[in-house]
Amino acid sequence: MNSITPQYEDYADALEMIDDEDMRFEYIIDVGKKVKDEDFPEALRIDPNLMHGCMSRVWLCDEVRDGKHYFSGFSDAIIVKGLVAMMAGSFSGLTTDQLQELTTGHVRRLNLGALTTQRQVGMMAMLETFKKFGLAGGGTIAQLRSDSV
Amino acid sequence: MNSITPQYEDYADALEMIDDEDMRFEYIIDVGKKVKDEDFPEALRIDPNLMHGCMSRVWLCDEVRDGKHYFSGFSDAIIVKGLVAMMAGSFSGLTTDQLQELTTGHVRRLNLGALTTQRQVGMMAMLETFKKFGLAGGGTIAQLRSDSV
Amino acid sequence: MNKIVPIDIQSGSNSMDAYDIERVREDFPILKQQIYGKSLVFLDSGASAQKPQVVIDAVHECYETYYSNVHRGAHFLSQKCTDVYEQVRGQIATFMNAQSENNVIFTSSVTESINLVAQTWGRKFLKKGDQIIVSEVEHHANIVPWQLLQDQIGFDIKVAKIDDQGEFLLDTFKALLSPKTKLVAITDCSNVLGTMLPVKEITRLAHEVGAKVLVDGTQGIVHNGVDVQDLDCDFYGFTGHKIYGPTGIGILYGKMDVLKSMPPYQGGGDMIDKVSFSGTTFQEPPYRFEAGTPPIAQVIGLGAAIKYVSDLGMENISAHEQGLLAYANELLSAIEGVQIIGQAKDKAAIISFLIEGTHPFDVAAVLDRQGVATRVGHHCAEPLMDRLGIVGTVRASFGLYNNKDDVDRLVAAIGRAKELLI
Amino acid sequence: MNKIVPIDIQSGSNSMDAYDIERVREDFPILKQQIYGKSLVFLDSGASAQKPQVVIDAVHECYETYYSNVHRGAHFLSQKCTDVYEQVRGQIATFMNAQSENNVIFTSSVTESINLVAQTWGRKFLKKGDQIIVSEVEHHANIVPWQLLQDQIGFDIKVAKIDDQGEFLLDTFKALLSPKTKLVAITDCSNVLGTMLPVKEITRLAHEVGAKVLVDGTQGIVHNGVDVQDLDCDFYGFTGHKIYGPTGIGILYGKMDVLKSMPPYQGGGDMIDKVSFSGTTFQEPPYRFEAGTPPIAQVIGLGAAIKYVSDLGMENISAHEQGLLAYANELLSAIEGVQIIGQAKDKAAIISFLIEGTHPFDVAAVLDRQGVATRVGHHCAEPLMDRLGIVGTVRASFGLYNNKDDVDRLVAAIGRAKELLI
Ligand SMILES: Cc1ncc(COP(=O)(O)O)c(C=O)c1O
Ligand SMILES: Cc1ncc(COP(=O)(O)O)c(C=O)c1O
Repeated sequence: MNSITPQYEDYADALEMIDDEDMRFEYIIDVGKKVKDEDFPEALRIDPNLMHGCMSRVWLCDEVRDGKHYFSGFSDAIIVKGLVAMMAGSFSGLTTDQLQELTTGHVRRLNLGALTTQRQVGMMAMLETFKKFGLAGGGTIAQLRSDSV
Repeated sequence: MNSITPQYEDYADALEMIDDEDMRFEYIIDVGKKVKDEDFPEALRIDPNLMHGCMSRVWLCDEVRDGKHYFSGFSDAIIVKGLVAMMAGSFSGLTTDQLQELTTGHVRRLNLGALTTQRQVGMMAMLETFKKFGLAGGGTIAQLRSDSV
Repeated sequence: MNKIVPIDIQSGSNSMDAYDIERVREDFPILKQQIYGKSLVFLDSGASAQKPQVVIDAVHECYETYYSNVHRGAHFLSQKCTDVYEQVRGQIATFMNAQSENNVIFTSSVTESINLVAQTWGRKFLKKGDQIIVSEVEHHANIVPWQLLQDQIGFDIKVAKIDDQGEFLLDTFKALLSPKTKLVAITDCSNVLGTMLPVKEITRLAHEVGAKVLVDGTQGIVHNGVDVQDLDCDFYGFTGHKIYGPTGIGILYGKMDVLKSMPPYQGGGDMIDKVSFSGTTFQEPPYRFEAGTPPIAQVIGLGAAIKYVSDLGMENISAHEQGLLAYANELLSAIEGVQIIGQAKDKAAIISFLIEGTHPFDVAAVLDRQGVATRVGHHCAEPLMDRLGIVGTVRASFGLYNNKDDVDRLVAAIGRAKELLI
Repeated sequence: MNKIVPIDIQSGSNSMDAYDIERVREDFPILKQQIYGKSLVFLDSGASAQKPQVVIDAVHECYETYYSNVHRGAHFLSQKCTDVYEQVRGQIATFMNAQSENNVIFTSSVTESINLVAQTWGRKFLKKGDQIIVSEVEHHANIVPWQLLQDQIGFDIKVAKIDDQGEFLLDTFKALLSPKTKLVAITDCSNVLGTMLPVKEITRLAHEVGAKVLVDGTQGIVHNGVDVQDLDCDFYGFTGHKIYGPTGIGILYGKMDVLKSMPPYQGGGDMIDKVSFSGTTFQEPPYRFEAGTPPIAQVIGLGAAIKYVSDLGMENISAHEQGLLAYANELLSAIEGVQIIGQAKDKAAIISFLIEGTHPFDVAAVLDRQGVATRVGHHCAEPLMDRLGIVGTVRASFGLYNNKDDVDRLVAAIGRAKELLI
C-alpha cells in the first residue's frame, strides 16, 4: 500500500535519508528550482487551472492517458513549486481506483515536517484534488469546482 | 477646618472609637434604623426629590433658613438611610460659603471604610449635591438637575 | 448530555460523594481568598464564574511561549498559535454537538453573539409587519438588540409569559405563534429564577410556523450542557466567562444554511476574500463573521475551560449542583421570612430570594460582610422584575465548586442579616 | 509626546545607549524561545506585539485573587475588580491626553472601534450624496466597515493618494475636500510602509469643511504615542494587542459632544438606563457603547501595558526604534537585490521589502527557518498592494524589545534566502 509509484518511492527515500529538517526544507527548494518554466508553459497558467485559497498561486493540470492520470503543476513561489512537483510526480500514473485509495498517510510518509501546518494542509488539499480529478475522469480545476457546487 | 458642626463631630468621634470594621458597619445600620418614617414623610418621597443613579432609591431635601441649609433625606434601604442621615446631619446648618469649603476629606474623616467604594462614591456625590444646593440657594434635586443642563 | 442524575434530597446528596468537591475546589485559586477576614463563599457565578488554574495557565502559557497573531502567518509562532487557536473551534463543536467546527463563530461575548444575529440575519430577513417572540424572563442581552433593530425596521415584539412560580407557559406561547412569527429568541435558563425553559419543544413549535429559533444558552450550557443538533435550534449563543473561561470571548453557533444566508457583521481583516475599492468579497462562515484580530488568548483559555468541565463531566456537574440546590432550597425555605422567588419544577442551581421587611440591597451588604458574595438588583432583567412587581432580588447562584458548607454559611449570614436589619 | 529624539545614524544610535535594551528584553519571556533550534528574532510586532511579564501577571493576578464581574456589584470582589478595571479608563485617558476618562470606550479591538463609529455615527449622520475620504494605505479595518455602511446608505468613498515612495499627497487630499465631505477616516501610520501621515494637518483641513475625522491609530500610538487634544480628531481608535497588551481589547476615543450625539451600538446589559417592553433608555457615554460583560481581565492587562510603555517613556521607545529603523534601513539598502517598499521621510519602525527574482512567500519561509519571524502577504491592505502593483511584501516590523542583533540576524537570513532561492 505504501509503494505507489517509483517517483513516490524516490522522494520518500530521499527525504528519509536526510535527518536534518533544514536540509529537508532545502531539498524541497531544490526540487522547486529544477522545475523549468517550459515544464508548465505560460499557456497553462490560466484561471481555469488555478487552485483557490493558496498564499501563492498554484496551477494544476490533469492529463488522462489509458485511464491513468498524469498531473503537473506550477506555482509562482519556489517552495510551493517544489511541493507541487513532488505531489504531481508521486501520484501520477495512477488509475481512478488507485487514486481513491490514497490517504493522508501517503502524504505524511513524504516526511514534510519541515513545512508549516498550513502548507501541510495545502498538500492534503492537493491530494483531495487529485482524487477528485480521478472521479471526474480529468478536466480542469474550474470544472471540479463547479461540479462540487 | 475639621470642626464643621457638632453633629459631624459626634459621628466622626463615634466611628473613630469603634475599631472594628464590622461594628462600624453595624453602627451605620443602627443610625439607619433610628430614622423613622415620619422623619421624612411619604409626601416628600416624590420624584422631584429623588437622586439619580443609586442602587436603592434616595430622596434629599434642602430647607433654607436664615441663609443656612438644613438637609434631610431618606432611602428604602436601611444602610443608605443611615448614610443619608449621617451626611444630612453632619452638613446641616452651614451657609453657602461654608458648604463650598467642604472637601472629600471631610467625608473621608467620617471613617466609612466599611463601605464599598461604590457607596463611598455615592457619599461624594451627595456632598457635591449639598454644595450645589448651596450655590442654587435651595430648591429640589430635579431643579438642580435641570440647571446643570 | 442534558440528563440529570437523580439525587436523594433526604441524605444530602449521593452524587456529591461521587464528585470529589474538595479536590475540585483546589483547582480554583481564588477560593483561598479571605474577605474581611472570612473565607470567601462565592455565590455569584451566575454573573461570572471563577477560573480553574488550568484556564489561567493556558492563557499564561500562550503569552509566554508561543503567542503570535493567527491566520496567514508564515512563521513558526504564528502557525503554532493558529493551530492551538483553531483546534478550540473543533473542541467547542464537539462540546455542543455541532455539525462541524464551521458552525462555531468566535465573538467577544454572548451579547455580541445576539447583536450579530440581529444585525445580520435580522436586518436582512425581518420586515415591517413581522413578529418576533421573546420571553418575560429574558436578560437585557436578548431584549435590547431586538428593540434596537425594531427601531430600524418596525416589526412587532411579542412576549411569552411565565406564571407566578416562574414556570414558562407553553400554551400561551403557542397562542402567540402564527405565520407572522419569524423568530423566537429565548433563553434556556433564567438567570434570575433558575427556571429551565422547554426550548426543545419551543423550537419544534416555532419551526412548525416557519420561524427561526435563537437560544440564549448563557446559563443553560453552564449547568446542563447542550446538544444543539438534538435541540435543533438555528442559533445558540453563550459566553466564555460564565463557563469558567476568560472574559472577552463568546460563542455563536448557527446552522450552516442559515449562516451562509447572512451578510457579514463587522468589516475588517480576516473576514474578507478580496478587498478593493471597486468591490469587496467575503469569506465563508465562520470567518465571514470574525473581523479583525480575534480574542486569541481568550479562545485558548476557553478551550481549557471546556476541557475542564468536559473532564469533570457535565452530568456530574449537574448532579452536584442539583444536590446543592435541593439542600439550599430546603434550608432557605425553613427560614422564617425568606421568600424564594422562582419555584419552577425544573431549575438550575440559582436561588433568588427576599427577606420580608428588608431591602435586598441591605441583605446583600450584610451577606457580603460575612464573606458571602451574592448579587443583588434586577440582574439585567428589568422586565421580569416588573412582571414580578419587585425592585430586585438577592441571588445566590452556584457553580461547580460550591459545597454544602457554602450553603450553611449563606444560611448563617441570612440569620445575621435578619438580626441586624429587622 | 510625539517628539522623536534625533539620533545619529552614523554611530548606530545614541539613544540606544540610554535605553537599556537588554534589560527591557528580560521583561519579555517569549524572547527566550528557540525556533528550530535558533533563538527567536521576532520582527512581526506590527501584526501583534509580545507581552511583558507585568501584563501577563496582571491578567493572572486578576483571575487568581480578585476576579468578579464588574459594575453594580454589592460584594467585595465585584467592587475591587470594578475599581481596578475603571481606573484603567483614567489611565488610558491620561496616556492619550483625552479630556476625561469618559471619552474612553472599551471595545474588543480597533476593528470593532471603527465598526462602532460606522454603525452609530455613520448610520445616523451620513446620507446618500455625502462623501467620506479614506486613504490608499488603509488597513481593511478602515475600509470594509465603510463599504458595508455604503451598501446600506449609498454615500461616496473617495480615496486620498500616496506617491511611489509611499508619501501621503496632501495637495491631492485637499482637492478631494468639499462641503460634501462628512468624514475623513485615515490612519496615522501605514502598517505596511511605515509612512507617518500628517494627521494633524489632515484634521485641520477636514474640520475646515465641516467634516469629522476618525484616526486609525493602531500603529501610530505604538510607535509614537498620541495627544488626541493636540490632534483635535473626533475619533481615535487603537488595539490592545499591538501595544503590548492582551488580545480582545480595543479602545475608541471620541469627543464628548460627538459621542453624546450617537445612538447605542450593541444592546445588552450595562449600556441601559432602564429597560421595559414599552421603551428602553440608555446610559451616557462611555457606557452607552459598552454592552454586556466587558473584557475585564483584558482591560486590566491593557492597563499594565500602558503603564509599562509609559514607564519606559514613549519618547525613549520612539528614539530606540528610530535608531533600529535607521540601522536596518542602512544595512538592507546595501544588499543587492533588496528593494525597500516605502521610503517616506517620516517613518515608523516598519520595513517592507522584496528581493529581486524571488517570491515574498519563499523569502519569509527561509527567514522563518533561520528563526526570524516576519510577516508576508498583503498585510490586510490589498488596495495598497494594487496601487503598488505587487502581490505582497515581506515585512519586518520592530517593537520596543528588538535590538541591533535582531537586525543583523535579519540581514544574515536575507543573505541565506538569496543563496537558496536565486
Ligand atoms: C493600521 C491598522 N488598523 C487596524 C488594524 C486592525 O487591528 P485589529 O485586528 O486588532 O482590530 C491593524 C492591524 O492589523 C492595523 O495595522
Ligand atoms: C441569560 C443571560 N443572557 C445573556 C447574558 C449576557 O452575557 P454577557 O454579559 O457575557 O454578554 C447573561 C449574563 O449576564 C445571562 O445570564
